[in-house]
Amino acid sequence: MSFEPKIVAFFCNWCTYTAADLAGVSRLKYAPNVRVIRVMCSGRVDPQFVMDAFAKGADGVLLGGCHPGDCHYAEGNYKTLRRMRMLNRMLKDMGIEDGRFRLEWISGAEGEKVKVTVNDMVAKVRALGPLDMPGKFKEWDKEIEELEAHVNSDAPTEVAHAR
Amino acid sequence: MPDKPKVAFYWCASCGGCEEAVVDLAEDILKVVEAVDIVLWPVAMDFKKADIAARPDKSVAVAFINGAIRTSEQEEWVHMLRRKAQVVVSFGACANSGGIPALANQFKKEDILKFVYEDCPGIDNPQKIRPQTSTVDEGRTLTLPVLHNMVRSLDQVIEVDYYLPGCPPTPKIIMSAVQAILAGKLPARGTVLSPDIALCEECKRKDSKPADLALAEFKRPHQVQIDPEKCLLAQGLVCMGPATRSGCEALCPSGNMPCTGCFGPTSRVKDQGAKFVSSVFSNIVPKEEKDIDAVLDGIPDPIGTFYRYGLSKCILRRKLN
Amino acid sequence: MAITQMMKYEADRDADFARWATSQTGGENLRHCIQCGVCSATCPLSLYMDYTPRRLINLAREGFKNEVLSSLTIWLCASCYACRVECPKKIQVTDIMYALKRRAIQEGVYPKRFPIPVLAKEFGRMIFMWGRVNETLLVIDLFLRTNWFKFLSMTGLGLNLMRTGRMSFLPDSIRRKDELRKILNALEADKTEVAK
Amino acid sequence: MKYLYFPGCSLKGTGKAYEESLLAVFRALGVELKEIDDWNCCGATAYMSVDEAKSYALAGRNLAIAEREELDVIAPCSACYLGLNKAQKSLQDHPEIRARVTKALAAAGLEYHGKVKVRHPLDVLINDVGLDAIAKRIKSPLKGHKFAPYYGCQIVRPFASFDDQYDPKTMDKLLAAAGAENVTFPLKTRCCGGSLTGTVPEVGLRLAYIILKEAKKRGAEAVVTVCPLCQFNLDGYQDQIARKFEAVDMPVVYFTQVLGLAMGLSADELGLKRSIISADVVLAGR
Amino acid sequence: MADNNANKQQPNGLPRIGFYICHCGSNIAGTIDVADVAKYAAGLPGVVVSRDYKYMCSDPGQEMIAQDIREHKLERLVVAACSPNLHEETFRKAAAKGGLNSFFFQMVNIREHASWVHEDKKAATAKAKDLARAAVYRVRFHKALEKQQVPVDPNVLVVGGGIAGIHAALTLANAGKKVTLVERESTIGGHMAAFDKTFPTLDCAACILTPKMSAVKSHPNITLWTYSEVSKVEGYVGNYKVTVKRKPRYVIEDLCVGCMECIDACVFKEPKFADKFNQGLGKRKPVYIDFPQATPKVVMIDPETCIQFKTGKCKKSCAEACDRKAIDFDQKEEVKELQVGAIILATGFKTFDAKKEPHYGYGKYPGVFTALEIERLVNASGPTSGEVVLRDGKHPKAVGIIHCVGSRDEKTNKWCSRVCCMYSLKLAHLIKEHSGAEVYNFYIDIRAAGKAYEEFYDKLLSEGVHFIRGRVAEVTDWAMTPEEEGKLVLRVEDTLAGFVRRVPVDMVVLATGLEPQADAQEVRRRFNIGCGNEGFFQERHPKLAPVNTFTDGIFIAGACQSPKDIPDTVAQAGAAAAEALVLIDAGHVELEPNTSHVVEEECCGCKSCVPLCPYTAITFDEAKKKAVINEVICKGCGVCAAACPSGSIRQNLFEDEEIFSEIEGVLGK
Repeated sequence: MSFEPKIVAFFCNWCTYTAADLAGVSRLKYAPNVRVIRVMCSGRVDPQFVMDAFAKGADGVLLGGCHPGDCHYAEGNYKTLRRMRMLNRMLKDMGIEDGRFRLEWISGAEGEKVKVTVNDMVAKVRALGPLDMPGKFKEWDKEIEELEAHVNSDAPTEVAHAR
Repeated sequence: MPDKPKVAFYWCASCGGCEEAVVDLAEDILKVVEAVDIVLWPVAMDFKKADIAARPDKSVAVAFINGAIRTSEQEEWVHMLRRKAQVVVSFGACANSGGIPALANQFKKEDILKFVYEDCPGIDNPQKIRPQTSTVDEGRTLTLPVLHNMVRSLDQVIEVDYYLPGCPPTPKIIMSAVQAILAGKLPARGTVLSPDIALCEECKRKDSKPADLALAEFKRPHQVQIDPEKCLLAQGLVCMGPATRSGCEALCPSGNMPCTGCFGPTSRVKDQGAKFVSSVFSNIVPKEEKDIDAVLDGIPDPIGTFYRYGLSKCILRRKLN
Repeated sequence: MAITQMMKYEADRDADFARWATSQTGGENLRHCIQCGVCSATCPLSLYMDYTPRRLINLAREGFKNEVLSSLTIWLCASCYACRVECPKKIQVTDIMYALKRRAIQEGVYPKRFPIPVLAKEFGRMIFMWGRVNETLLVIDLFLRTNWFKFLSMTGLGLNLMRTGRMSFLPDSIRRKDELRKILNALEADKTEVAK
Repeated sequence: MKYLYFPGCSLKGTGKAYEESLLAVFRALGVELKEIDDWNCCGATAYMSVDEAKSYALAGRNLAIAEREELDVIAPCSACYLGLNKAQKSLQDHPEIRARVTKALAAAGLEYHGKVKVRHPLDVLINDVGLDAIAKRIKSPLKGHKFAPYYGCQIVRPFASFDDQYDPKTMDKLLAAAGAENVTFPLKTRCCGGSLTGTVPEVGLRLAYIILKEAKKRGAEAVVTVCPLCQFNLDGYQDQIARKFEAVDMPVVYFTQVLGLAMGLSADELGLKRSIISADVVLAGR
Repeated sequence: MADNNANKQQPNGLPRIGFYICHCGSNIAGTIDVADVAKYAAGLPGVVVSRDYKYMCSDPGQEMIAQDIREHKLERLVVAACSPNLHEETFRKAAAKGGLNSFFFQMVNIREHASWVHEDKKAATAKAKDLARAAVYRVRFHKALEKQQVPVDPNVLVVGGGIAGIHAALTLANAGKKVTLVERESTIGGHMAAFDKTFPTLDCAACILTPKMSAVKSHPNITLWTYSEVSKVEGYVGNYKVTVKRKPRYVIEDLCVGCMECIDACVFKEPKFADKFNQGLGKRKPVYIDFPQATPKVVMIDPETCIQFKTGKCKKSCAEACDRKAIDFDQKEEVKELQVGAIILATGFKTFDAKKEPHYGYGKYPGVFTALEIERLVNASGPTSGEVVLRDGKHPKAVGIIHCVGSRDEKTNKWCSRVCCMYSLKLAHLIKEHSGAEVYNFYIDIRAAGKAYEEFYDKLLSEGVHFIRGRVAEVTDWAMTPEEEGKLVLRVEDTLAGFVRRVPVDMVVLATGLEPQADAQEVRRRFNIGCGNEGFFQERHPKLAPVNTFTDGIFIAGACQSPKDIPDTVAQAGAAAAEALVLIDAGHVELEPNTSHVVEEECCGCKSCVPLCPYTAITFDEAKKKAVINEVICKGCGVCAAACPSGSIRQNLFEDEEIFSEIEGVLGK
């Protein structure tokens, strides 16, 4: 079976969430890989949420807000843009490929754009393959689970591990 | 007279600064020595591993462990100490969150070894010899610990009861922690033993911080004549104070240098770097992507800047390769 | 006057053809047509066409394959792109015409001895041979294959061209002919692969 | 100023006068044109009826060769201009075709990245050389001459990258700079009949006739074109038009020829003798 | 009560959760295996009741929830159904009915976000489970909250004085509300005031409009500010503070009685300047009044053309002629402030600029007119007193009306402008009636859906007007035949005949479509509402909330929302007025408690949050050295909560742990 990416989306209530509702009302069909978490404004999205989503197993994170100048709360989306530009650099530095985190401006009238964006992102993330941070965490920690065996074989009398 | 409580000090991947900090207690150290029996302190006293191993479980009242965990030897030691000690205190930034050593989590182990033993300027190693975990020399087998693939905080290896933050922890918070332990007045397990409020609270420059920073540029300390009175962020310097736990009495800002975040975040924050970014960058001046990028370019090494002491505790833990 | 039946049955339609047409480059918007006829109105050649471009679009999307592929319309398109620019639904009519021409040549259903498809094929052959086209040779070749009589009517023009030094009987050739052939052959091989 | 030059088959054949006048004018303006090495036919409109991908590959080979130098390409023939530009755009818009074409080009050791800009001489003259620079070179203005500026279809359709789609003006400006008068010509961008004039004259001739007749009605002494096929159709078929409709007797010249004359170049070096309908009227007064 | 429930916990320490999934008929159940999701949810930690039901939002559905809350001592409620934008309130009420605090509830959107947008049933069901799990994890952390009540200011602002604004203002005023009507132009009346007759009844526009215009002027509950624009809007539903700029007309409105003596006295003996009201077909003087029934009936001076303004050296004969000394060359712009509870936007439309379709020759051939120009030409009070003449004074013998100019065209405007078919029929009738010319309609489709509209089309057909179905490619002056010489020739495919025709005419009328106002984007930003892709104001719901916007207390009416004719506009204006009345007569509004607050003892006083608030709800308490959020002003965006570097700001309903648990939930197994 081909890999189905898991994408966590944070959509602002007034534009992108509404656009996703509109996509639904218009019965547009798009890939079922995205799970939307509603926030009032994209500005509520803390970079910690994005990182946490990756750490908990998301293959991609999509953040949707109102177009610049259109924020329901005047300028929340600019705050989002600024901090997410920095987050983007940090994610890159941490080895998370471009395209796994995406910020899109989708207005309440752009149901079609929800569809296009989701499909495009799913395709691109699928091409990147699984991120699987939880799996990586487990993989990384194998080296400390193996210690006991290692130490015991070297000096079996000396080591008695708590774990 | 009952036995004095037994105390162990141990160091893992650290610079020795935390040991210095204990010595920095100055005359107070005498009070400590008077009150306790030190059963392990590799930097200062001659105890062997076997001495500790021989002790019954939970026979040590407190183990203070500093340094991050990078090798199997450190790992083995801390497991043993966890078993022998009733209370384990993670001592200092390295033990708490990886500290400076954890910056190595941006690189693969192989790349680090290759650089250190082959590519580093000044290295003369034509045979490209690398340390081995086991070497036979004249019939004897010599062993070295395994270098792990990543640097871990202490609590990523064993359970930790308390944390003393700082690089290093200041004498004041060490002393109050020791007193609390001796008096048996311990807070809930897992607590960081310094005030759960950010550094600005105790910073002398606090009042000079304008409400609206409106930063259009970031500068590094060597690029500016730092005003000794004014809020450092307001001067365009990356001061991590707002995202960093207090307790150090704003040592660095008082010394005219920005806070680099060694006390770690408050209990409400999972990821100090991410949260700092969320705060400071939300309100920079530009609105257009390219202008924003120009401001961000003022911070050439974001990971090294925002996770200087805490990359092990970054939600993502390390760079993926 | 011959009386013909004009009615069509559902069985006369070829749904695959309609699907094919919309899948071609430029055919994406074919189904958006609102039959406003601006393509026909702006077309400088629609006055000679058996079906106006508008009608052809409708026939294509409904799947009337025979009518479409055997129509004169597709061969009378001079590729001036006026329809494409005017279309309110951004239908790329010219590109659809190209796709239909290709299909007609493929299926061999174009009007026999009609010079344009012959020209297209000769053009292709000449490029494969020489990499460039010599207009004189192309035209001579064309009329030899289609209409001797018409060729004769062109002699005046030929003489004029010779007089003004605009005519050449030597094929103009590129130097690296294999380079070009490699490219064209690679696509030919690729095409059969795609077909498989 | 230096450009790569893609002549195309016509400029080496029936459109020789276009090449002669274009090269002469650019030389006089100090603009260097370097012919693309071993260029092949652009595919024109005919090849698209044979095979889509191959048609793009023909353009692709030229573009790949051109890409080796960091210069814009000048394509004076409208069919070449559109053919190369359309290939660029289609290869950009349709990744699957692009993949096939780049693979085929790779088979011949060529690389295509879509970096080249393909431009029309009108665009270069107006936007790079500039009307001011051209005006300075005008030595004998064509005072009293009236022309019908005729652009034909493929340089403004379907893409209109450097001029207005409905009412292009770049050639009007050049002719005005040359001192001539432009008649209001509503058929500026109407089709000349393309290859149909030759292949199906019963259809194509009418298209050419309408353009010539309207130019005459509007008082033009010549139609000025930018395309070798337009020139060929309008100039070469006038005897047949006379037989089928009426004699129009309208010279059809290239804009580069008119411009060259005003710049003081000779009729010979501009290929003006190559017109089938004598263009002597354009030379009147010099 | 809610608080009692909050402490009752299960043995595992988790609150008792009830989970409900709605079939929504087959809307959800057709794609999502709801029984499977319910079964799955039953196994999630904390869930003690899990049910699926045909229509959760129905009375029995809600009753079932209330019943379960009581019987099963539920402490949290999760409903998986449609979008929270539709039924969140419904289920909050159901929770309250069962005795649970309404905010111990979380809604899961599995209709708009799953069943309607996915075809793969397995994948849609899996998604529904993930979303359900996220809500179950999240709802544990929910806190009991109360809505704040805020009083509503009973005054209303209506922006735009066309027929929509006029009708809305009068309706509200008649209901006893104080209304301020702000109009940008110097008179109310809008486009309708320029029309001659109205379709399909052919009653005269002025005859039906002007009584309403004077009613506005004389109504004791209406304050009319023309030549004025709203420049700033602050506040929130029920409590808007609006700033209005009143531009100088250089005539004191209270003194002028509209006798027009000044116009007669103007140093310009003849009208000389293009008259905007007559689409430039007539002329006016620098001191002028748009039309005789302009309301208010007050003249104005155009400083661009007035000698006094240009040179300062006019003898000011206008001022001399005014007995009441109403002319004031020194008048300055005034800035006024208003407090209102509700706002109705009725800012109308503009017509498509015909020059954007250059092949139709508008501006190039004098014989080409726009439909609005023809409205003035056929109008008895227009510049030609109703005579249909060309710009050179000649009478046209043949007239072509081109439909869909700037409509149904992806190169210009994609939408159907809805009114052009009908007004073209009307103009065809009037032109034929006034001039006897042959009239050709070139149309793509005739859209005559409306009461008595089709009958009007029948009437036109019977009058012998030509109908040629085809979009005209070009209006040109090159002739192919002797009859075409000197004419404008329209090239079109007669699609019903199947061939191309060339039709020579003397006059071409372009039926230009309707577009959003040029400044619609600025206006919507000012009022914090949305625009659809095409630029018209976005209604809250296309069917069920057509006059509401996404900003409570701001309503829309008329063509600013989408092209519409007069009957629809008036109906919508009435609806907008009714919605405003609902808001005002309720007397108060409840505000969503999703506000943020600073936890004082956690705040270090770094002020990072202070500048982030667009509503200045965050201030710095200089005494305590802590940030403070005024929750009445806070609108709940959560920007400050995301940005507080020490995590000391919480946003109700969107607390960190709620969101972290939701992330864990959507990704968990």
